[in-house]
Amino acid sequence: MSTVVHHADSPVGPAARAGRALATSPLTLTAVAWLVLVVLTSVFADQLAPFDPLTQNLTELLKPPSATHWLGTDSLGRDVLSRLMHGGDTLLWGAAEATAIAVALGLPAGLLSGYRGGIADAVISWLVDLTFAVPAFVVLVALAVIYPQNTAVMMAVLGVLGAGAATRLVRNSTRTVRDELFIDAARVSGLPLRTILFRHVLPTVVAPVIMLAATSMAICVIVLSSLSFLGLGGSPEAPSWGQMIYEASQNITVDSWLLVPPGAVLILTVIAFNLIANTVRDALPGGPTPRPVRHRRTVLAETAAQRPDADPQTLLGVHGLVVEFPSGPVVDGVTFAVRKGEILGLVGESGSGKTVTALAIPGLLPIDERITAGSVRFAGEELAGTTERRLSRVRGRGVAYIAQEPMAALDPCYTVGNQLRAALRHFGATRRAAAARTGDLLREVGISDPDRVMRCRPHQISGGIAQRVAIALALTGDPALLIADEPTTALDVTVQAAILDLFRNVVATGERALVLVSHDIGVVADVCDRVAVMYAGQIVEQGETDSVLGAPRHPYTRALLRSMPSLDTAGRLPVIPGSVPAPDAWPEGCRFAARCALATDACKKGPIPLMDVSGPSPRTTRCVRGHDLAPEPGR
Amino acid sequence: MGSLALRRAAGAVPLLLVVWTAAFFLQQLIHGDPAAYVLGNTSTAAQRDQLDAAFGLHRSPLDQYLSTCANLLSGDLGRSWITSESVGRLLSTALPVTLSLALLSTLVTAAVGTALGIWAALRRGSRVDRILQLAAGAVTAVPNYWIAVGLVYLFAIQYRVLPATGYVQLNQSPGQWLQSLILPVIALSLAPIGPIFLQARSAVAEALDADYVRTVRALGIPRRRQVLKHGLRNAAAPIVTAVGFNTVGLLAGTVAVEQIFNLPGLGSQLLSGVLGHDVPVVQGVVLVFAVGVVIVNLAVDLLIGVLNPKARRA
Amino acid sequence: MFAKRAALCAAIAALTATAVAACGGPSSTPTSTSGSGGTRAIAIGLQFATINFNPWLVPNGPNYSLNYTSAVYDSLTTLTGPDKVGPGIATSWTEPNPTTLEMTLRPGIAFADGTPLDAAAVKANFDYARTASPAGSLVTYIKNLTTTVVNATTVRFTSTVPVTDLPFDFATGAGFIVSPKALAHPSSLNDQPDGSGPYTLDASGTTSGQQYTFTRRATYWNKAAFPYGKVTLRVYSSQQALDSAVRSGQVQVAQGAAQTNAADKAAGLTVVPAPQITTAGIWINDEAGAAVKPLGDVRVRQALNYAVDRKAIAALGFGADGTATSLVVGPDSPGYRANAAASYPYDPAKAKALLAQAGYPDGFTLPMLSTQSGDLLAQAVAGYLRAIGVTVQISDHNTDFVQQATSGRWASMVFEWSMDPAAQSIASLVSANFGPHTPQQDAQIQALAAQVLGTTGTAQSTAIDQAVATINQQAWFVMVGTVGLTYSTANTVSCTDLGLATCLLSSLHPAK
Amino acid sequence: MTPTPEEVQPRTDAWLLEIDHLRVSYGRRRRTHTAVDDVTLNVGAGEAVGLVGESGSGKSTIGRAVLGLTASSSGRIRFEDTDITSVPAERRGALTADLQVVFQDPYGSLNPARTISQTLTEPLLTHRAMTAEQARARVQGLLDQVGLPADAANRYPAAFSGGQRQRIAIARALASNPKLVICDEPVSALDLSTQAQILNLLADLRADLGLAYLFIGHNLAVVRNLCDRVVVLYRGQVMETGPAAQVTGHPLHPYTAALVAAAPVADVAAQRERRLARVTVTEPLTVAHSGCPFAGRCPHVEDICRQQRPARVKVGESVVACHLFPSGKGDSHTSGSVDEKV
Repeated sequence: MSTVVHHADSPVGPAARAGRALATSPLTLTAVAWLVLVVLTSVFADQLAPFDPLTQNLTELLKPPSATHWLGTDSLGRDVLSRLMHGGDTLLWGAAEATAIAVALGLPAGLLSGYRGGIADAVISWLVDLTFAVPAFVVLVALAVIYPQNTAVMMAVLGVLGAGAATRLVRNSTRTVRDELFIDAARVSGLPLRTILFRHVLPTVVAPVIMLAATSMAICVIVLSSLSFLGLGGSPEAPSWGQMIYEASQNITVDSWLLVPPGAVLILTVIAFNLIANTVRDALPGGPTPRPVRHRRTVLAETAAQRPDADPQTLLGVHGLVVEFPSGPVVDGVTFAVRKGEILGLVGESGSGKTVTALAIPGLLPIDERITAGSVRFAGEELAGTTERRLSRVRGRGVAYIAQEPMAALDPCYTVGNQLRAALRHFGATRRAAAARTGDLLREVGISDPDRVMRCRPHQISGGIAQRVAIALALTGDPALLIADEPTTALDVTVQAAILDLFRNVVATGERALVLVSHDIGVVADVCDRVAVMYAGQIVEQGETDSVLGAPRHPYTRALLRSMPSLDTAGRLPVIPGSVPAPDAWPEGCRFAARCALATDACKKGPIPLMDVSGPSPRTTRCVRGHDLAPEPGR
Repeated sequence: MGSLALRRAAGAVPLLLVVWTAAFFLQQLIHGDPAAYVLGNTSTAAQRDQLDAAFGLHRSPLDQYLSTCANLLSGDLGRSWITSESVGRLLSTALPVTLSLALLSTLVTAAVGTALGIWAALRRGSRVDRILQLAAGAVTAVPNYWIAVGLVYLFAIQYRVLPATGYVQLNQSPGQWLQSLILPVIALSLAPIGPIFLQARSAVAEALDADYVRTVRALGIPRRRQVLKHGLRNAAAPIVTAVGFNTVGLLAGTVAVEQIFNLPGLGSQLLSGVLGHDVPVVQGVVLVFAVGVVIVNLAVDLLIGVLNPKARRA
Repeated sequence: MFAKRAALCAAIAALTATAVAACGGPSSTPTSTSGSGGTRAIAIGLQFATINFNPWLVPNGPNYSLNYTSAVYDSLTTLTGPDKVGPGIATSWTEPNPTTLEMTLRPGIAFADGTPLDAAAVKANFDYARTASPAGSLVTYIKNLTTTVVNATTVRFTSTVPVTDLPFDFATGAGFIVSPKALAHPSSLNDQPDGSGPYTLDASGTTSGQQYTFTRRATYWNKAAFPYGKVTLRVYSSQQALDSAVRSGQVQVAQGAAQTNAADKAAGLTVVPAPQITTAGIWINDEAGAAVKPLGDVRVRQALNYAVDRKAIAALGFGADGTATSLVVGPDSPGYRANAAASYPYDPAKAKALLAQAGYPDGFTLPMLSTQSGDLLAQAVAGYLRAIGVTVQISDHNTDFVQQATSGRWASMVFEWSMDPAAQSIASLVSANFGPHTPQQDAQIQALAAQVLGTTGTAQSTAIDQAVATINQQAWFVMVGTVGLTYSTANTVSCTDLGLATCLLSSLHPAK
Repeated sequence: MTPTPEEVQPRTDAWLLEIDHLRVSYGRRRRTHTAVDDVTLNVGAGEAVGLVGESGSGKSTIGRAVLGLTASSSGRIRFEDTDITSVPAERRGALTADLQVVFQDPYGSLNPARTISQTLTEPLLTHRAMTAEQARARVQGLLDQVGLPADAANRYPAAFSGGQRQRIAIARALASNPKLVICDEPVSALDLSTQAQILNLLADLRADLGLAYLFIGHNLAVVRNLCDRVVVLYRGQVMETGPAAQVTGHPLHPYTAALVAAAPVADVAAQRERRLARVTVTEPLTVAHSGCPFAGRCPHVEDICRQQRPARVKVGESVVACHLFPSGKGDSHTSGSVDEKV
């Protein structure tokens, strides 16, 4: 529900980002340079070419490259290099014409279709479908006979047919933008349609259109050269790359070299266009994620790893856990333990590192995140830095993981029953036993109609049911430890209450433990025995839930509790000024100091260690004034 | 499922009609008199008139069009103006060739592209991945006719390991059939492998990053099953779409490739039909191509429907 | 050198009615592959498919499909060597007078459908050909003929012009006899031949336009002349594809090309040169200057001839044996005189001077019809003409080349042809309704043409010489040279030289 | 359809926004989905009305219908006596100045390609015919008003945190001096510490500028914090309307009660009690199409609930649609006058 989608990481629009991407990739720069070279040589071929492309020398036939003829001569003794230099002209102009027409038609049609929808969209989409059903190349071949050697007409038709693809692209981009809230905001501001289209829609369509244009150029160059190759393109005497390849093919048994220069130039040009298209595409929102950076080898804190678990009841011991993104650490020395039968709440705001911590325990971190220090001991076994093979033995049977979005966590392609049975089979159940156990499991998680739910696919059930299914799935391996990452955040409160009850029941046997990650202090208050409050990658306070929430010993916990609106009161709330610092802006000293009303100079001097402030129960706080904050009502 | 197929098929009918109509009237624009071509220069005007009448060319274009439409409904595609052969028969002999070529190429592109895509997706960011991506961009740029000529030179002329040209029917000799298609299929398949690879790579990568794969990973289910059962299945829709799109492009590619390898397929028929102003043949080939495109698109839709139940709802 | 030579030749055949065989038409010749189980098989590579199996309707001349028709039909006469006409259906013939030819037919031959092949059947064929509707191009060929049945095995042809060349014509495409039964329903011949020939068409191995398979008739009377039990004719779209096919062993016989001869030889193929009766060059169709005014001036046409370095071009594309000539005939044809052939030496300065004299010092623009396969020659000539200021605009028309050529809208075109037999060729050249070429009604040439057609022997030869020389002097053409036609065969096959630039089925036999 | 009892919401001229029997349906024929089903509610000048419901309750749709971003199927929406039911946003002209919005998603609601200044001046230049100079001054004033530094104007949205972006969105809404601001879950995407900042800002602005809010939310405590009155929605229908303190403190409708009981509080002891007291409401797999929409989950359900849609009944200061409160009994609960405007 509150998942934040980051639309942009850089403070510029997509078009500008695409431009920047073009300018910064050396490969793409090379591509641009090549195209510039090709265009310039085409334009100034008369001046630059060493020979006249048409002048033949019948005594110098099919000569290999030499000092005079750098690329050799063809079957009439003409200079291959000179012909190549003149050969890009028609091709590029033709391709540019087709592309320009495709864009000129597709842009307005796509904008209209995408923004307006309705009948205009239906009609335009039908026409677009039509262009996709027309065998374009066939039409061009036919045209070559009606308008022999008339590249302009052929390319115009190719442009019209290509407009279909352009329209579809612009339409889809426009539709995406149209659904953006900032368009709604602009409409509510009473901005006229023209302004909205030009200022808000068009800029986001520019980059896709550039990508399309580059792709279109590549395709048109190939199509046009194919036509030349088939003898349908243009004047047979005029040098064109396709025609040159045809000539080469006619001499292939005699001189295969001739195939190389026009082929190479043609291919390089097409590659250049494709590269530009790819670079622009990658710069678009939703493009590929940035390349992960090669990680250093994991060096674990040996001292931590060797520390024996003191309490035999301890199921999970996390010590000094550090998780790094390519940009640096996001979890910084987290230590906590979970005992059997216990529910530990891991609470914090976004950016606190709680989810990363949860993922790190069963080794489920994304490809570019890694544990770089610390220890994760589960039932006596070290999980940090171990192999995927060993981890996969622990996963499911030992540690199970439940994700925030139940719908997304279930495979949309398979039925609920299928997924549960497959998991049970994985854990060794026979086919028959798996089938029987599936129904039982669903009943255990509170689904009253398991047979029906089993036959459903994830999109056919509600979020609450889906989360129950996800919990059932997590229970298939009868794990000792459940890690639930914001398991109710995506659910309605009435459903959340039921799911929380379910969690309580799951742990009630006393043999299981649960780590519940949440940003909602109320949820933590509802189910957790103990709570660890995280802030900026660190645990700032840890203890039994009622004592932490009832008498917080860290200013952050206290301020957070105070700033919560209540069902009983109205009016101004005490606020925490500022916002959570990003990992790259973590200060040397107390990370909360900048926002803390109680901060002193001492807070900023250096890393603040966890301080033991145990009372009747164990309690730690990462505050130099932890003792000053002694018992005071949390709210 | 069945109703979706029917709905889509019904939707394709007007589309095909438009293509058919366009093909007919486009051909009307070609200069020259087919009778003169068939009869040669020594024919008299009377003889040409007679042939025109036999072709039905003395009637108005609209009239001709309507009667070809009527014939089409009864399954009759007319006769070639040049050889008087039934266009239906002509197409039925040419179709298996192009079909073999297109289907084999589709299989090759889909299999190779997807396999490499999965491989690269599993090694995102690695050297292999980057090299494959560059290679994909490069092969996409290689025109099929260029590679076809090169293949003929290398494998048929220089090393003589494969036949340069010609086609052997499947029922005559499956082995030779395959042999006669190896080079053309390579020529046709090379370029489309690029986009399919890229699509497969990003789709599989996206699926592997998805929560549901993390869910099965969290259950300790082996990597192979994560990838094949969950990753690939969920990535199927964009991959199938890409394969379908490239199959359409591949159909166009058959014109040049059939020419170079001398395969008696639809592409060859088209080219000779167009050059000979043989309207019924061209119309027939265009129709078959258009039907092919429609079938490919339909197959893509249905396949996605089967693979991805969520899409089926729509 | 011309991938589509056959089409060009086909055109010329249609135009001249005489250029038949020499045109090299179906660009290849049979050869042998060792057959299995006693049945030898052979595959021949061609560049053109037949359009139908009606030999009278083959649209652009009989040579166009000589290999197709000769497989399924018997001919009245056959070639047995260069310019040597031997018996076929006719066992012997006499010429009681210059305009009458009487032939004695072989008894006991029957068509595949069982109908006997007798004089009546022959007459039926020629009567059909005269009135065939739609008529084939052969109409001009035989329009002067009257056919009479003398008795069952004797048939008489009478003509309005001398019949000297008739037996040769019959041997090279104009003498195939179709079953009268099939002639009653000519459209059946579109894809079902009905003849008395050595082979029948095997529909199962045939894909129209691509591949034709023939199997031998068990009852054929002259099996010895056709050693192959199975014949496959494969059609290739270009000279390159054809060459690849013969090099890779897919066919055993194929038309060669100058560029590939050396490589073919190196690859172990036999490269057989054909007689030099085919010439190639540029035809100036608009010598009246109707569309391109400068062409109306003989000095301009001569200038074009002086501008071209024939030797260089002939060496480039016309084979090692290609001979430069400005004449419209080759060294092996009547009318060829070496000194006349060299009457336009390469002299660009003189060419420029002539242009200037004619009032075109800056040249002019010359549209030129070509085909994709003729482009090499067209471009080579264009390159030389550009040097004297004449800008050539080449337009390719491939399949519809003939249509374009005969449309009268092209001032010039690249063309290959052969003047054999010479008389009809010359007559055609000067005739007013001769397709592409619209000659000035020069009385001198007209008179010569009449003489050529109306005489025989030495008188005719002299007339031919004069006509050729006059046309050369009038510069109706920018001929470049003779075409060094070749065919390449696998070493399993040999081909008897028939004086044609092609191998007919009857000339092919397994190599010793 | 139950007619709106006149006594429940007496017609006064003081209403800024009146929504009468609004219905919004999507799709066509068999696939029709009714998102908003016969909703009637009013907002007075300067009043903050909370619209509470869970996902799928239609609360955001009501907001979009008021803004002219979604077409209504039937019913009527009036703003200051102008019927705006079927006038899309683009055609509202000067009215757009009075009726503004703050959306939930602080990332999606600002065009990432435009600077804050561009975003803020756009409506100013379009409608108010300001000079560039005046607009710039106004932008500075607005930024100051929402607590952002002056140099924010020339930066792009990506440079700001969620809370800051929400301030910008509020500044954009304020730019035209509106009378009513639709707040569509403006704090749900924010962290707890930021949420309080924004709630306070909204409260301050309302006090300073006399704004009225139609505040859409799913968190009862948040709504309670800011609003005078609360409207509780369930599956497109109004379950209960009443003063905020009344609705959260003494919910009448079983659904409201469930909602209140389910919201966890941070006090462990209190929450333990609440947990023990709360009645779990099940999730039905099927949705009833007649009767009370909550019947399938209601712990007090009776036969009539599944058959007949309950009438709206005034109970005390609240109006509730539930068969537990039959219209005849309504009066017994009534106490005092019913001026719902604060």
